[in-house]
Amino acid sequence: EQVKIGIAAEPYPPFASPDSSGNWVGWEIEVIDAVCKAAELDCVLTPVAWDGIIPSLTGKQIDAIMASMSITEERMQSIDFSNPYYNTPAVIVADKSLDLDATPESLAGKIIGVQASTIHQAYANQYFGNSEIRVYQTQDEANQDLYAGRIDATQADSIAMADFVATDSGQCCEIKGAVANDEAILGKGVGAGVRKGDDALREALNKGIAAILADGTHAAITARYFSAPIYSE
Amino acid sequence: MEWVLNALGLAKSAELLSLSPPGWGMNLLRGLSKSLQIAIGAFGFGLVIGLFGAYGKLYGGPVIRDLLAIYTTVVRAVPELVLILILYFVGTDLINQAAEALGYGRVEISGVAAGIWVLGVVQGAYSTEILRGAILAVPQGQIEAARAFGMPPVMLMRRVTIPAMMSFAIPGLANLWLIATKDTALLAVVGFSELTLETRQAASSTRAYFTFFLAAGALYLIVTLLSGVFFQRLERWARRGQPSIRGASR
Amino acid sequence: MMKLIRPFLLPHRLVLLGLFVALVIWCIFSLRWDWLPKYLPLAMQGLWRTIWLLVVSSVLGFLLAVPLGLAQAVGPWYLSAPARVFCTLIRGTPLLLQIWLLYYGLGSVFPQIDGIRDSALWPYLRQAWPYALLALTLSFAGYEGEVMRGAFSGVNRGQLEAAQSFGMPRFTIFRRVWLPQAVRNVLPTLGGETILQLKATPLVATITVVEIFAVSSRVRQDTFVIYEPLLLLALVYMVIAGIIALGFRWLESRVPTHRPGA
Amino acid sequence: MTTAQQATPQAGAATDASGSLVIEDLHKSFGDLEVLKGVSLTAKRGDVIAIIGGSGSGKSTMLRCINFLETPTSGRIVIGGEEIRMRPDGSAADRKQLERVRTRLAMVFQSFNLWTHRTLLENVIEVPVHVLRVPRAQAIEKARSLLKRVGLEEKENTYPLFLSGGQQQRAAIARALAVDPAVMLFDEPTSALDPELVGEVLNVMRDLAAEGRTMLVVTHEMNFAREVADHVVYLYQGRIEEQGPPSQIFGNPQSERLKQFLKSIN
Amino acid sequence: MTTAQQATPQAGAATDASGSLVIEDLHKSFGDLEVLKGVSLTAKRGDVIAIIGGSGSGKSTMLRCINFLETPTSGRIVIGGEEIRMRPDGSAADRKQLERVRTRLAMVFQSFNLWTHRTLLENVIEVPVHVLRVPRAQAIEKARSLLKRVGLEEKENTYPLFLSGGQQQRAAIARALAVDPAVMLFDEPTSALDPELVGEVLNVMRDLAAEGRTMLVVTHEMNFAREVADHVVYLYQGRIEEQGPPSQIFGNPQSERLKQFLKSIN
Ligand SMILES: Nc1ncnc2c1ncn2[C@@H]1O[C@H](COP(=O)(O)OP(=O)(O)OP(=O)(O)O)[C@@H](O)[C@H]1O
Ligand SMILES: Nc1ncnc2c1ncn2[C@@H]1O[C@H](COP(=O)(O)OP(=O)(O)OP(=O)(O)O)[C@@H](O)[C@H]1O
Ligand SMILES: [Mg+2]
Ligand SMILES: [Mg+2]
Repeated sequence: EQVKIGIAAEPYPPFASPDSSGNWVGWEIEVIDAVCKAAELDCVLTPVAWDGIIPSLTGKQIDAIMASMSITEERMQSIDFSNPYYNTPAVIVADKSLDLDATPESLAGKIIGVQASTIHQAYANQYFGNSEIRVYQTQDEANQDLYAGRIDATQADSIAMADFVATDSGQCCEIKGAVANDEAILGKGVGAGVRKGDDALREALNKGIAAILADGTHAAITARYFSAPIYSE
Repeated sequence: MEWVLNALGLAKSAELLSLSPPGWGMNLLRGLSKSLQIAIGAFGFGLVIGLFGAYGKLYGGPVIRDLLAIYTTVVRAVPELVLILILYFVGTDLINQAAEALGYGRVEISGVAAGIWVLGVVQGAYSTEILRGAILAVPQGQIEAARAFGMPPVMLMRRVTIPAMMSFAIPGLANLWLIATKDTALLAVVGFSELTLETRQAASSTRAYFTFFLAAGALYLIVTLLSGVFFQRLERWARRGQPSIRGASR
Repeated sequence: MMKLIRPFLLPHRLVLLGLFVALVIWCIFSLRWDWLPKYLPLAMQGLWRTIWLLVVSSVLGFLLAVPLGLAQAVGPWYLSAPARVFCTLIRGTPLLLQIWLLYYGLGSVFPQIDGIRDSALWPYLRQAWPYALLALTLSFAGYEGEVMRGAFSGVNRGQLEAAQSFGMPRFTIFRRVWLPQAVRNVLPTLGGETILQLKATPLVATITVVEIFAVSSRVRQDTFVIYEPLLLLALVYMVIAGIIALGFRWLESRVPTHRPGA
Repeated sequence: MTTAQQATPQAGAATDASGSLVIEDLHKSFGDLEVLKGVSLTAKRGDVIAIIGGSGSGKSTMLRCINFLETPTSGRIVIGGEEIRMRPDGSAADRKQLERVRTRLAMVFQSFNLWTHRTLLENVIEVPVHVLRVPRAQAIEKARSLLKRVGLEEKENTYPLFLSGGQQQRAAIARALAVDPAVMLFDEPTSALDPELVGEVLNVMRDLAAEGRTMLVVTHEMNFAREVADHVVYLYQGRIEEQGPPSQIFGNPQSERLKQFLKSIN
Repeated sequence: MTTAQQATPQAGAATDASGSLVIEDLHKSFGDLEVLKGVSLTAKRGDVIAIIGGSGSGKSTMLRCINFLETPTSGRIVIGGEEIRMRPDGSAADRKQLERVRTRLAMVFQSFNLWTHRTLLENVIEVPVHVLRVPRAQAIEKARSLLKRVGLEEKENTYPLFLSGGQQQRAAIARALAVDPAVMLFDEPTSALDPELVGEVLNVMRDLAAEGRTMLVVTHEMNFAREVADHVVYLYQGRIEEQGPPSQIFGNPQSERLKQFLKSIN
């Protein structure tokens, strides 16, 4: 029985993005591989529009979501999650010339870009009511507009952002700091989403995640992409 | 060759578009072929719906006519983007539920099939109207003449109505075909990797937005132009019995 | 009044109507609508933005389409050729791609232009709606340019000759006879095209313009309610399309094109 | 055109009735408007009947009822001895029978109604090949001889709209003859033609009459009616107001209305 | 119509020439086909000239050359004493002059060519208000009286396509009269009409002739020509084959071709 692992069709480097020969590569892709192997699941990657990824799961077009999806209360009303396999703080990135930090006060009146259907969008809507929020289909487009100067700042995942500010077009900008935590919105790390009641798969994935954390595979993959570990209990 | 590209500062673009990795050209072509597969499938499916729809609207009973009116009105009033989301999620959901209820277990719905089904339903509404108009444009006398000679209804449709309406339907159908090729771009929003999504992926992976959007635009344009030539030929053939308007008026 | 109601009194229509009412009631009671009050103000703004984009882009696009059509129909080659190329380019590529090309394509160019961020235009260039409006306008102009080309060449020669034979100056002929006849002949087409334009507006949501489609996406993303916002959205579009259709039918009925009964 | 006749049970017994046509008490209303108010008519084999009357008197409607292009409201229609079975509402009860009978009637329309997407030859062989299942080669041979007969042997590969009205109408007659019809119906076959072209079509029709075909001709060409018809029927507001041999109708009309009508068209 | 005439330098001097029309050696070719091969014609004020001839003889072309709807190949055209200046290629040299002269000519087309997007009243006031700058109220008043004159006072708010052909043609005449034209050109004004409707249009034209308007009428209605025209011109293959008073042309034609032509149309 094949298990269809849904990933976002939109590139999200360095976690998952297609290369020019059409193969998906990145940290998360390798982790999916490792988890499936450890859990003895026959997995196939299925790219799905991020915007419709939860309906695709509930509509049974895919069986699990492993697309850097944070475990939040809201989402848990629709789907179940496995244990987290990574967690990172949410950060604000802005133009180097701007003097601001990650507080609502200093971002008031600024334009903040976030990706649709993410914890960052939910967080920004909740806390940055005095800023203009622009919603993008992909984080990449938000980065692009940050570079073009059409937004002042973006809130996103610290790892992805660290990757971005290291690129050519990321030179404009720097990480201004992490936003204040709110576990209800920002969640308890990133886990694999499964249909409600699909406990067998959830258990299998949990087993796989536990296995790769225990045997060092997770750390080995991480070391190839990042300078610091991205998982903590 | 190379120095021309260099001189124009296009060397980088050429490299990005080259057909073998690390160039992304192959990805675009793969996307294009997916787009065309869906467009052809959807257009054909739409034509089938359209033919039945047109006959239903013209000669069907009151219930069929009303139902078809609802179908064409709704589908033509709601944005394709919204319809695609609805049909994609609800449609595949329903098929799966039906399949499970019948004890078949889940059916695999490939992206191509889903795309064809979704766009086909949209196309069907438009072809219904185009074909209906074309059938109405056939001079009534041509049909009456056939009936007066005792042609049975199906033969009448095959031998007279359909060939005679072709010349009226082709311009509309040509437009519809172009819409089909371009609407495949909307499947990007459901994560189907046709040309537009491939373009987007290539663009954001390389940050060469201009290069890739222009390249994709050029591919679409080539398809449009070639289709234009094809449909022009087809129309000329379908009009073979009609003196050209230019010649007739002075 | 009776006239309006009578078509619905046929038995099968009553049944259909009954089914429809039942469906609506079922939708109201067994689907989730609790999110509605919270998002209503946002939806209103989105609706307004949709309508604004539709109206402004259609009007501007049409104004552009008239010269495009005229150039193609009767212009000298140095006007008709560019007009034809423009229409082919617009009609030959997906609007989605055009929108992205304008927005992200230009967005990747801006940082390379010195001083653009200090210019007076920058506050507008930063926004997304000007790109959306531009893309929608050009698209409408491209399609309608083609329609108007046919419309201008389709006007009966005799109508123009009658005007010429009375010594009407050329521009007066254009203004009083040619244009009104051309427009009237294609009113049904224009009505259809305006609905197509309405259906094109949700594409601008992909460049962060918050119109009604974006609002419904937002609802879906925030609440994970999937079908309800989509259904409501479809309804909203149908209502707008219906209003457009009625509006054009009214316009058409004001000046008859065809002999009644013919 | 043997096939269809062989399929008819009466074919053997009624050979001499094969060209006959009987209409009894034909009524036809469009909604509230009663267009035919009881028309009866009998044509023997070889009869040429001219139908005349003012505009709107119901001439076309009568002709179209005979082959059920319009559904009669009531009445009987018997063609070649075979009565077309009707439902109470007047529609044909037996589609197969109707289709068979229709192949023995051939109608020539005012506006020709040739199939514009087929060449003349294709027009002529269409019904023999596809409805009557005559072998194609045989149909073509016959079509050629018919086209020759109406003087169009050189136009067989031309599409109808490239021809003059008179040529089109002659082709339409050839198409009608191709099914070897027992009865031919003509609805103002020359009135869509320019005056110069009328003659050529009337000549062809004159020949047909001479060779003894049953023909019903709605016409405004009084000279033709006078010269060719065996019998003239004057229709007035859906009724036969007067009928008789041409000499009587034109020479010595009885009814005031007919006198009026004959005066008005001169 | 006064405005336009005041703008003409010659207006004062040439009042009695205002309804005159002179054509000299008019030639017109379409590509290789020479349709007019030197036509000359003079009409004094109040003349009614009927132009007859077979199909394709160049009648319409001649009329259309007079107001430059077709560009003559060569020749002179003088209207109301004012010569239309031509370039060597025959096109009008002075657009303003042409527009001014055209307002003094009024053409009535075979196919009416009423502006279908305007009501009858709007059709009639269109040129006075928008070209001649007559105050709207005054134009409306005059239009009403003209519509009344052609018997259409009750149809002023109707759109042309809702009217019968005869009514449309009468409206077209009213529209032409609204500019108070010095010369009226009619191109087969009745040949697109059903026979019953011809009479009403001819009656209106008869009145116009009686009141002394200069008129050039291309027509197939020989009775009308005989009765109303001062002068009949017979055109044959782009040349004037014979001309003269109707009594001579119809009573005692000289040319063989004319005799032939007159015979053919009876
Ligand atoms: N399909 C129809 N629906 C309603 N009324 C009709 C229809 N066909 C014919 N009529 C009416 O029936 C009457 C007779 O029409 P018909 O065509 O038989 O006259 P006709 O004698 O052939 O006249 P014409 O010489 O003008 O052809 C007319 O008043 C016509 O308006
Ligand atoms: N625009 C044109 N281009 C080419 N040939 C033309 C054009 N207009 C007229 N002709 C030709 O010029 C000749 C004279 O045409 P014209 O219309 O003047 O004839 P007419 O005397 O008015 O005939 P009718 O009685 O049929 O109206 C015809 O042979 C016609 O084919
Ligand atoms: Mg008739
Ligand atoms: Mg003419």
